[in-house]
Amino acid sequence: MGLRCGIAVFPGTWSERDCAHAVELAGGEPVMLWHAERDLKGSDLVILPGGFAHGDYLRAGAIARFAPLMAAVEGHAAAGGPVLGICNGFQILCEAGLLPGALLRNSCLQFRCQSTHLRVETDASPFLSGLGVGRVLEIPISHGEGRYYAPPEQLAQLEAAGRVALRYCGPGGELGDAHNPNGSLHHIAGVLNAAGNVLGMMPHPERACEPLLGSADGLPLFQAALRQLARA
Amino acid sequence: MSPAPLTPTASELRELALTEAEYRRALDLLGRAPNRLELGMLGALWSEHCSYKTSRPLLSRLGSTGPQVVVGPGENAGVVDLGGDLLCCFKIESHNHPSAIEPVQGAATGVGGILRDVFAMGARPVAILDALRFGDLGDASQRHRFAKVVEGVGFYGNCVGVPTVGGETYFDPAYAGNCLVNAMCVGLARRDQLLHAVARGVGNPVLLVGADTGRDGIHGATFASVQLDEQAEGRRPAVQVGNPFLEKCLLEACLELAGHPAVIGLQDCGAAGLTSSCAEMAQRGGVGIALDLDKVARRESGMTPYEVMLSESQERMVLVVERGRESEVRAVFDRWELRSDVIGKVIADPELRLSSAGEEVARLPLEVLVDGFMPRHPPRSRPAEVAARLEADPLALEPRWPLEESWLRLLASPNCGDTAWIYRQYDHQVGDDTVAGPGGDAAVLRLRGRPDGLALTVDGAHRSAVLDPRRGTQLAVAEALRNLACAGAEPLALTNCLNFGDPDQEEVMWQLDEAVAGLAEAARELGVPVVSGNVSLYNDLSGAGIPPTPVVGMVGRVEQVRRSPGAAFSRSGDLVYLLGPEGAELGGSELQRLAQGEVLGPPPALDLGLELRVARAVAAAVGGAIARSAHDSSLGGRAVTLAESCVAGGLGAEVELPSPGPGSPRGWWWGVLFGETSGRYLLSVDPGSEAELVGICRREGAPHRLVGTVGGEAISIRGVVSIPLAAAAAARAGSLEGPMAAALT
Amino acid sequence: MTLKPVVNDPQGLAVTQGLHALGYAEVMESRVGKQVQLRLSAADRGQAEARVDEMCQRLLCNGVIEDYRFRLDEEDG
Amino acid sequence: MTLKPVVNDPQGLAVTQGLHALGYAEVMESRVGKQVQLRLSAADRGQAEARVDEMCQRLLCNGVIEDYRFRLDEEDG
Ligand SMILES: Nc1ncnc2c1ncn2[C@@H]1O[C@H](COP(=O)(O)OP(=O)(O)O)[C@@H](O)[C@H]1O
Ligand SMILES: [Mg+2]
Repeated sequence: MGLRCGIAVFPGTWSERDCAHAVELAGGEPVMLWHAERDLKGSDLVILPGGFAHGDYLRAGAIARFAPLMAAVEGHAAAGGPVLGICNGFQILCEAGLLPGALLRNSCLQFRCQSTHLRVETDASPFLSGLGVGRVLEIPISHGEGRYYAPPEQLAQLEAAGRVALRYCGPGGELGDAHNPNGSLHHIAGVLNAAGNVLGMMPHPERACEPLLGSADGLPLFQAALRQLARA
Repeated sequence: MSPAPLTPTASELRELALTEAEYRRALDLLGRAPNRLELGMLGALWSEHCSYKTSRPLLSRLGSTGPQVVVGPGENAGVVDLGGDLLCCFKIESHNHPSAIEPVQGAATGVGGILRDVFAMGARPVAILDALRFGDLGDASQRHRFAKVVEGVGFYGNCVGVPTVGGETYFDPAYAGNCLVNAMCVGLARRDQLLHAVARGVGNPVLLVGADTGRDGIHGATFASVQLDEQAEGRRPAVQVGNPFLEKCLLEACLELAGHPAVIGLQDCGAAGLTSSCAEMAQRGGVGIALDLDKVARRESGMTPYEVMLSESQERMVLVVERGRESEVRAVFDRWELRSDVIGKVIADPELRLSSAGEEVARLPLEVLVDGFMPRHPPRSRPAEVAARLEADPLALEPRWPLEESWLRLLASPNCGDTAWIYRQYDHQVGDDTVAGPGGDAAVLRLRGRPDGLALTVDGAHRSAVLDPRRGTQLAVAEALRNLACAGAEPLALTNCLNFGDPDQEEVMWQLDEAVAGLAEAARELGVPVVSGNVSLYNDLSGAGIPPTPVVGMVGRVEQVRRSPGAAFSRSGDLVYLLGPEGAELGGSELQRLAQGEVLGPPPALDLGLELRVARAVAAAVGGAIARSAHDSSLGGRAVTLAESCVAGGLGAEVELPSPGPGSPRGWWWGVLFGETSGRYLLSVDPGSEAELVGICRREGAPHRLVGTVGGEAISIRGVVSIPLAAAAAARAGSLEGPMAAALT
Repeated sequence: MTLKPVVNDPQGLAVTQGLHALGYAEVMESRVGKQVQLRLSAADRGQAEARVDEMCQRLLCNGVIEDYRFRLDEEDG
Repeated sequence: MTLKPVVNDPQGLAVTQGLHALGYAEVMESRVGKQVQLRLSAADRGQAEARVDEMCQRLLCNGVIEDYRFRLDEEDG
C-alpha cells in the first residue's frame, strides 16, 4: 500500500477527484478529508485542492481557513509534514497565514484557463527535490484571483530566502510580462514556507499528469514528495 | 376554500398569459371559477414556456428511438447507453430573455438551470457547451453584452467545477436586439443511479431542498394590479442572481443520493417553480401532491402563497422520499450545509392541493393543470420575400473583393476567427478528462477506466435557415455530424434548441414548422435520434424577430481515445486530401453575407446520404489514426478550412483545385474557395498511409481527391491565390482580440 | 453600490454563515456591495454631483440589480 | 474595505479608463473596494463596535492587502 495523501474537501472544492487521480498515478493512496473534521486519517502528505471553497465569496479562502480541518493541517505542517496547496488551496494557505502574501484578482480582470510555463526556482522542498532548478514545466492555470502579492519587505525576504518556488516564464524559461498570466509580483506562481514543506501554487499540477491530457509535467511534483516520504 | 374565486378582467388575464378562451376552458374543466392562486398556476403551466402548446404538435414528428436510447424527450434530459453500465445524459436549453435583461446573471443562471436538469437525473455533469448569438461587434453595446455573457457562463461553470468544453458563437446584426444564449450540459451516470422526476407512494414526503424561496421571477404571469399593493413591482427582482456555490453543494448532495433506495424521485425547480415541478412529478407517477406552503423556507418575509408557488428562485430541487426515511436523506443535505424541508406529501387523488395557515388555498386536478392547456395551431405561411431571396444568384455577381482580400477578411471576421478570447475564460479542463477542449471541431472527453470516449459538439446554421429553414436545420445537424467525424466519433444522439421569433406571425410559424420537419428528416436519414431539446419562442424583444436559429447539440462515441493533432497540419510533406462534393456556390455563405450585407441566394447544397457516407469515411480514417489531421469545411468554405489547418499547425500548404470550365460564372473561384456546400473535409495523411485512406473512402463511397501537400510559408491555391501563413495567423488571432480589447468591462 | 434589497445575495449569505461559524451569532443578515472611490475635479459641488450621478447611472452601477449612493468630500487644490 | 494604497488596483484602473472613454475626463483616479452591511444585535454601542471590529479583523478584511472602516447605525427594537 502506498503512502497516504490526504485531500481536503471543503464545500465548493472541485479538484479533489483530479488530485486523487494524480496521487494514484504517482503511486500514493488518496484519502478524502472532510473540512468539518479534525482528523487527517493518518495522512503522510496533505493536499488542499482547487475549487471555490464556500464560493470564495468574501475573499478566496477567507472562510475555509477557519475549518476544523485546517487546525489539523497546521499541526501537520508545523511538524514538518508536506502540504501542497493548489489554486484555491494556495489561497487558503495564505489566508491561514501558513504562507505569506495574498492572491488578488487577475490584472486582466478575467478568469484565465490556459497553459503556462513555470520555472523551478529551488529544490528546497519535498515537492521540488530532484526536479532540477531552472527546469521549465508546462502546467495549466485556471483562476480568476491568482495575482500574487506580498508587501515589499516581505517580498524581498522571500526572494532572499529562496522561498519563491515557481515563476511564470516562457517556453525557454525566460521571464517577462508576456508570460505572466495574472500580474503576479516577480512573476510568482508558487511560494514555500520557511521550512520548505508547505508549497502553495496557482497552477494545477494534477491536470498535467498524463500525456493524453497534454502534459505530464505536473506528475514529478507528486512523485518527488512521495519519494522523499518513502525514504524518511 | 378561500380566498374566493374571482372574475378576472381582460387585462388581468393578459398578465397571466391566458386568453379568454383558455379562461373559459378552465371554468369548463374545473366546473367552477378558479381563485387567484389557481389561475396564476394555470397561467404559468399553460404558458408556451411550460406547455409547449404551440410547438408540441410539431415536435411529435421527431424520431427519438434507437437501441442506444434509454430516456427520450419528456424528462429532464435525454439518456443514451454507453455500454458497460454507463449512461450519458444530456440536454440543451435557452436563456435568451434573461441574458438580454442582465447578461452576467442571465447567462449564469442559464448554465445553472441546465446543470440541474442533468443532475436531477442522477448524472454527474461532465461538460458544458454554449451556443451564443450577438449583434455586430462594431457596436459597443454588443461588445459589452457579449463580454458579460461570456463572463456569466464562465462564472457559473468555473465555480461549480464543470468544464465548458465547447460551443459556438456568431455575430450578426440580426441579433442586435435579441441575443441568444443556449447552454448544453452532458452528464454521466451508472445505470443503477438513474433518477426520474416522479412522485410515487401515497403518504411519502415531498422535500424542498437548496436555496430559500424568494420573490424571483414572478413577472408577467401575476395579478400585479389585483393581488399586490403598489410597491409590489419594486419588491420583485427583475433578475435572478445565481449562487453556483450552493448549486455545487446541491449537486454533490443529490449525486450522493442517486441510487439511494429511499429516494423515489428528484426534480429541479425551473420555470414556474414549485408549481411545475410538483405537478409534473405527480402527473408522471399517477398520483397527487399536497403541500403545506408554510413549510417552505423563505428568503423574505410576507410572501404570499401565490409568490411561493410561482417563485423561480434558483438552486432548488424537489424530492420524493420513502416515508420514514426522511432523516437518512436529510442527513446528506445537512452534511452539505443545505437546507431541506418536508413541505408536503404524496396523495392518491391526482391533484395539486395547497394549504397555508391551516386552510386549503388551492386545489387543481393535474389533468387540468398539466394537460388541460389548449394546443395551438397558429396559421403559417411562407413569406413571398423568401422566394425573392432564393432567386438571387450571388455567383453571377461581380465579386466585391479580390480573392486574397476576401480570404483575409473572412479569416479576420469574428465568426471565423480564433475563439480563445472566449474559452480561456472558461475552465475547460476541470475533471481531468478533457482530451480535446474548445477550439477544434468537437471536444473529446475520455471515459475513465475505458478505452473509449465521448465527442461533443453544438452547431447552428441560421444563415441558411433564413433562406430555407428546413435545409438550414438539416445543415446544422450535418455540421454537428461532421464535427464528430473529425474527432473519429460515431454519433449517439442529439439534442436541439429551437430559437425563433413570435409564432403568431405566420412567417415564424412557417419557419418553425419547416425547421422541425428538417430536423426530423435529417435525424432519421443520418440515424441520430433526438433525445431532448428546448423551444425558445418570442425572441423579438426589440420588435424585430431573430432569424430562425435551430441549434443542434450532438454526442458521439470515440472508440479509442488518443491525443491527436485535430484540425492542425502536423508535418511538412503530408498529403492533403479533400473529401466530399465538388462544385462552386456562394448562396447563404459568410462571404456572401459580408459582401452583400444580407443573406441571399440558394442555401448551401446538402445531400444527406452523401453526408453520411463521407462522415463514416472520415470517422474511420481518424479513428484508425490514418489521417494526421481532419477538419470539416463549414463557415468560410474550403479556403478558410485550409487556412485554419495551416495556422493551427504553423505550416503552410499548396493545393490545386480544378480550373473553371468555359462559361463559368464571374464569381466561380469565389464559389469554389468560399462556398459552404455541406459534406466537405480536408484531411492530411502521411504519404505512406495514402493507400489506406483511399481504401476507406472507396469502401464508404466517399468522394475524395488528392489536392496538395503540407509545407512552406504560404497558403496557396496553385495558380490562383496565395496568402502568407503569417498574415493568415495574424488575421485569425485578432478577430476577437481586436474588437474586445476595446470593450468596457 | 448595493444589491437591491429583493435581489438574492449569495455573497452576503456566505458572510453571514462564515460569521456564525466563528461564533458571531448576533449577526442577523449581511449584504455585500461595492465601493468605488473617485478623485475628480469639478467647478463646484453641484456640477460634481450631477456628473457623478451620471457616471453611476451610465457605468458604475448596474441599475437592473443595484442601487447606489454617493458622498462628495472636498480636497484642496 | 479598500485595497491598501500600495496595492495595485486594476479594477480601479479599468473604471478610470471606462469613465474616460465615456468622456468623463475629470476623473483622475478611482479605486474599487468592498462594502459589507451587517444587521446585528448588541447590548450597546460599545459592544457592537468591539464585536464588529473583531469581525473585520478576523474574517471580513485581509490585513495584508486591505484597510477597513465601519460605521454603526441604530435600528429600533
Ligand atoms: N425541440 C425539442 N426536441 C425534442 N424534445 C424537446 C424539444 N423541446 C422540448 N423537448 C422536450 O420537452 C420536455 C420539456 O422541455 P423543457 O420545458 O425545456 O424542460 P425543462 O422542464 O427541464 O426545462 C423535455 O423533455 C425536452 O427534452
Ligand atoms: Mg467544424
